[in-house]
Amino acid sequence: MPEITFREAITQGLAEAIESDDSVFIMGEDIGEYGGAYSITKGFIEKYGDKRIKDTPISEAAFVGAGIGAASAGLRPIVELMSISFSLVAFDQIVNMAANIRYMSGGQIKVPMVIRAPTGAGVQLGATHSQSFETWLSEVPGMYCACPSNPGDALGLLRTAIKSDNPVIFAEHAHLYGSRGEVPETYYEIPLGEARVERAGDDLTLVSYGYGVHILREAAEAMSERGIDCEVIDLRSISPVDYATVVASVQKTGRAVMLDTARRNGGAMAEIVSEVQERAMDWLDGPIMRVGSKDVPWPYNRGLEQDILPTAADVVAAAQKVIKF
Amino acid sequence: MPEITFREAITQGLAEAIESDDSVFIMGEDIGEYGGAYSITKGFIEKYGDKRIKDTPISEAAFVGAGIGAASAGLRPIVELMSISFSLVAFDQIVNMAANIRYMSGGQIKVPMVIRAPTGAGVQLGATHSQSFETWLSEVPGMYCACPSNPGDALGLLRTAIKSDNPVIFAEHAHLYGSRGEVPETYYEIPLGEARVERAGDDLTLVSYGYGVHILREAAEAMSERGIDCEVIDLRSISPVDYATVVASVQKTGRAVMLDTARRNGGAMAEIVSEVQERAMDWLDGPIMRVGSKDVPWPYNRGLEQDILPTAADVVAAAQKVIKF
Amino acid sequence: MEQAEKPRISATGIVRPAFTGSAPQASSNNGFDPTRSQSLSESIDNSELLRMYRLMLLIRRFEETCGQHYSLGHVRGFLHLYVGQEATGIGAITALEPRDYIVTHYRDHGHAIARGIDTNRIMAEMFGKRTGLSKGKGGSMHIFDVAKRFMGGHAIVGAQLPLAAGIALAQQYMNTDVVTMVFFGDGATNQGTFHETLNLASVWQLPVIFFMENNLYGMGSAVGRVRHRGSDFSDAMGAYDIDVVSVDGMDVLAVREATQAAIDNVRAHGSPIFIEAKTFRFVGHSFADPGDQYRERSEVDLWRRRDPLSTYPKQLIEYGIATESDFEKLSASVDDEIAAAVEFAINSPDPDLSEAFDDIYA
Amino acid sequence: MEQAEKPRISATGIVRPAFTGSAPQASSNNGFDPTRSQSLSESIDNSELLRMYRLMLLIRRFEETCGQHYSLGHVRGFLHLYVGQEATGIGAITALEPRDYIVTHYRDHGHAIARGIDTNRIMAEMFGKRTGLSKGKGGSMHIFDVAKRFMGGHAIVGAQLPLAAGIALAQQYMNTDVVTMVFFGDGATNQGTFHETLNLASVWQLPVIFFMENNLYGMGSAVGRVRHRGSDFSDAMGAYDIDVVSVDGMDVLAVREATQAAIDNVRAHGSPIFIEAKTFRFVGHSFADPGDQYRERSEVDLWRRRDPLSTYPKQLIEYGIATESDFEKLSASVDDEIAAAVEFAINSPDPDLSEAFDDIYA
Ligand SMILES: Cc1ncc(C[n+]2csc(CCOP(=O)(O)OP(=O)(O)O)c2C)c(N)n1
Ligand SMILES: Cc1ncc(C[n+]2csc(CCOP(=O)(O)OP(=O)(O)O)c2C)c(N)n1
Ligand SMILES: [Mg+2]
Ligand SMILES: [Mg+2]
Repeated sequence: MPEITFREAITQGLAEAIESDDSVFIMGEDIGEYGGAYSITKGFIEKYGDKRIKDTPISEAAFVGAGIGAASAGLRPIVELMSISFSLVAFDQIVNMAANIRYMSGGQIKVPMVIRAPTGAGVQLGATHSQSFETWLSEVPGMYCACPSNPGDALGLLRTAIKSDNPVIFAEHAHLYGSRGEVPETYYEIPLGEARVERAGDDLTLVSYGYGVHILREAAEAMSERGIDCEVIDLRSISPVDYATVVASVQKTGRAVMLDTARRNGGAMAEIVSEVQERAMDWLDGPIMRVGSKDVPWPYNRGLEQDILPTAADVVAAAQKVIKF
Repeated sequence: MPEITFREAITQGLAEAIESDDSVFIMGEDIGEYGGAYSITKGFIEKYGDKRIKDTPISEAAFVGAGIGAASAGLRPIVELMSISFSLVAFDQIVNMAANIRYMSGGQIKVPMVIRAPTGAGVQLGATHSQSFETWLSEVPGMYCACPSNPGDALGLLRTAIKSDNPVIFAEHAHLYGSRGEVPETYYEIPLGEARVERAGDDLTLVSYGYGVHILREAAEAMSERGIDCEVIDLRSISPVDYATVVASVQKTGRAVMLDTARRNGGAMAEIVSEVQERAMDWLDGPIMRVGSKDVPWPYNRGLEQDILPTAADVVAAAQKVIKF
Repeated sequence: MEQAEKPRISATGIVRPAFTGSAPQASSNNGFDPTRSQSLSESIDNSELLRMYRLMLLIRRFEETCGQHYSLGHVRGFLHLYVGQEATGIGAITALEPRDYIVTHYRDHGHAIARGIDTNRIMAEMFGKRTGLSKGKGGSMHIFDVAKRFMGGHAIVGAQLPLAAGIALAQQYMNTDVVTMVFFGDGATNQGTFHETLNLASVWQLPVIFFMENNLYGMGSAVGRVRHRGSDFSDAMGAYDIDVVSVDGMDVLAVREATQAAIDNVRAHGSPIFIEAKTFRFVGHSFADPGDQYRERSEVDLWRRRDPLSTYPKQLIEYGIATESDFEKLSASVDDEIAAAVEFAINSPDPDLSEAFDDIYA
Repeated sequence: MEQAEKPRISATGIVRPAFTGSAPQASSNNGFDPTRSQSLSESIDNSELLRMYRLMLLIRRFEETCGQHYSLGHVRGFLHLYVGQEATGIGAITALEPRDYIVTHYRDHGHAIARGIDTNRIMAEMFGKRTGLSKGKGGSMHIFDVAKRFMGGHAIVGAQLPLAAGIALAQQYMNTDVVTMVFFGDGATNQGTFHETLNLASVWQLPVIFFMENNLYGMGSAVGRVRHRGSDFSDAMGAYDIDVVSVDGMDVLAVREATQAAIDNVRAHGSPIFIEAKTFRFVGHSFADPGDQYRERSEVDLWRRRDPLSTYPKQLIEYGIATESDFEKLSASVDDEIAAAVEFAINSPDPDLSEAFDDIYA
């Protein structure tokens, strides 16, 4: 299988969709002439024209809403937000409109729209630009939320998201764009709500998504050296959540550590831990531990920001609280 | 002690502040000539004038932001949102500005602002108008979030919120406005982050806030008839959360049911349950159960909406899963 | 520059001078224009003129009936009545083709009826019944009928505007000649989405008509208290280079003709147009609002004197288009239709509790 | 009506015809106006004229130095340089009194330096050090110095506008004569907060100056691609009845005089004014952007020829206000100040890890 970067996987998924379905178009800020803030759509406007690749004004509420309208009229818009931090100015359109309009219309309207956005902290962008609002959006019924951790999953999930008749938030951790991974040459899709067991193990269940999975892999290796056999689960989507896989693993291991790269307080794992302890309490040999970013706004200073972010060592330390090694 | 309504308690707290502190003013949509959508400020503009009582355009982002600006320049604005459902159009100002500006300025700026808003579902307003976004806002560092359940607490918490030098979200469940309760005549304040034990008990801990406390009281009575002695904890604020009180209670009873009137999925209790199971696992005789509204958008039809909302029976049923009776 | 070539709607000449100012001019002729030829309208035939009247009456009776059933507890939630604004909705919407799209706000029954949507199903939705347009899940503020290209009924002020721009974008994308018309109020112009959407529609030259029903109040706020220029919107589109058409919203024919001209223009040139109709709601903002604490009784009375449901039928008689007995028949048929709708709604089943979990995902 | 009486800023006469269009006029005299009296400015004395030049040079060197240290990894995150726009910031901000407030966006170093904020502490903030204005927590996009009434430094496009309205509201409330000036770019006019804030400022008649630095691009988007009227903002305030002052942002004296007139007007009458300065950033949007893929080299060159750092000193010499040797001394002192700032930043400690938990709550 060829190795490509996470960025190339997203670019490929978008290009495929544009080429195979006339009703697909992409819009967002500076995705055209500028080539995209993260160069995902570099060269697209030259290749596909400005009908399919639409540069928008800096009006997230209007163009997200326009995406909903275009979708409700039969198109399949892919909307890029320059950062998921900027989703806040469009939150009413995303939460109250995109997710609710089908229900409010009694099923008359569908909204086949993907909202792609880089997410996550770690490059010193400060308090307003380092957020992970996919954790909130994943709690809204009427939408889905995918959070791939590698190029192969990114392509498979993006294909599914674009083909979905529902709004899908597609959160891409900015740290991953340059990371490489194998991608099958034959066409495949990955359904939303199907976790992937990144690594099988019997002693401890580790759960995360997106960039967090890389931290877990590192933690699992560190622990295996100490004879702890970790099972690492990559949720791949935080809405829907594949509880079957997570609960089965916890029933096997009796212990779990769950990781958000987002803030621990209010991260996606708050919901998942509560749910899993309820479903699997009888199998638990200790509390389900949560690891995530510390509960402060994002600081600019590198040392502070790095200290706020969760590390493999934090995961190991949390594991140590439920399993002595 | 005199009995007054929840509405009267809020009105009293606002009037006190206007009369005692020249730097306090109130702004919001139709709070003046119209008297407020829920009549909280009825007669205020006639009494205090349009400098202290400012009717605003339908521009939540602008007037919430203006509140932040006025606060940073030395005033103490109290901003009324006609519904917390409308906070979404101002979410960037609330989450990225009000909560972060102190941190981003290295502590140079303080934002003594209260954002008051009715919250909650149950009167058939449909998907966009029945939301409880205080559950999200309570997860943002740099802000506090009070959710009173009765007139006495409402007045005590509102006094504290208005005197606080930090942004405080003050969520008032619309069902409560007409409810009556005793309010001490001598001046008092209630600190944020101090839960109230509404009812002491040894067998089961019940936790909620706002209108949920009334549901818990009903559930506790039903269970006491079956010989189950419930401790009912009213958090009073969901940021900060009084974990000491909750954890101590759970360590005593070994069992807990936690209730959101908001959607269960992503409600405030997701975070609290995860935290408490981590801190008190060794004392737990069963899973911590969560009860909340079902995971669907808010329907208009009364029967459907009532079925979505949590009831005392739901709390009892959840309790039954951790304690046989 | 492209828009230099674009014919100005104001230059089409058929838009009569706008009715401006917050109170009706004494001189107002309520749409009766003696300088006109013998026929009341050159462009609209008599049967259509009569149909328009019937629809206006249908809205009025529908709204009054909703009010009664709100008091009875059959209709719940927020109920925003269209009483007084009928001439605006009928004049605007009857000018559209079936292929055109409509998007509106929570004050939507009038628009739905004007579009010819089945009153049974609208009423059933008001009652929250399974047979309602949204199966009882939407209610008064969320009337949808996609088959009629009626795309809601939206309850967050200003939120419907980007949606309309997106539908218009889809028409441009698919190269249709379909026009999208979006309704909103004077208060909605305070929202950021208003500006963002107008900017988007102008820079992309989208085939959309922004139809503002300026009823002079946003809930309890007189437009003059939330907007420095008050109810004068003549300069409001300067930033966007969008034509402004101002029309007397109490004059159904003026609205119909101005809207028709705008529709033809948008269909031909694809660029957006802003229409402002000055109108008035005779009742409160919603059923919870008596509507008297923030406006003078005298102002309401002044407007009630221009009630299109009394002025328009007078015109129809003056021009010999209808007789009193025609009106009696019409009135009876409207009453029958409303009564049937209420009966349909009452006899319809509530949705099954399990249905709360349907229609969340496609 | 109140605003009828209000003197028009455009009527004060001292605002020279705006420099319009996206490329400089060949005829542009770069602010050198032979019709003027012998002194370069009637209102500004020579030492101040020289101080303004020094500040411009200080900004230019500061920005270049930040770029170097970004490449070295000392400065991180997003770095938006002000190179090319110095005349605008200096002309605008030097006209303010110390009691006036300033609010700006992420492209803020120039504004901070123009305000006379300690370059050591700005540079230390760029380096993320504890001695920085925000103790290293804010970074380049969040420069605050409340003692100087410099209220940030805001990174969400348009988000600073409501904040400024609120500060102005506080002045009105406290009955001061303090003016609040808020800076933003052409792209920010696409945001809903722009409209909402202008509406609020106009209906409440707030003492605020909306200062748009129209550098013709929002990141990679030419203003003409995101706005139908392109860079013509003359009609943009029609909805708000706010005066528009358009000025050549490459001409520091034109900016200073236009701003001074606007400030006097706002101080006297309390109502808002909108100033548009046409300017250009010679470099990319941020350090990550080479700034060449979305604009022609020739366009950049055309603007570089009007670099205020070469045109303004020429004027100073022509009018005998400064000599080459004055400039050499100035240049040396600026280099010393920057070098000292860098040394201060480098020698300053990082914040202690525990400090991440401070300054969250008051
Ligand atoms: C964002 C938001 N803010 C406030 C409200 C509450 N609200 C509903 S309608 C309304 C007044 C709107 O007035 P206008 O736009 O003039 O329309 P009208 O009701 O007069 O037809 C308000 C404030 C809302 N639904 N959404
Ligand atoms: C709401 C929001 N959307 C997008 C961005 C990303 N962004 C930062 S600056 C910028 C361009 C702003 O251009 P302009 O207002 O003209 O200011 P300039 O950078 O030219 O000084 C964009 C799109 C943002 N910070 N916030
Ligand atoms: Mg109105
Ligand atoms: Mg710009």
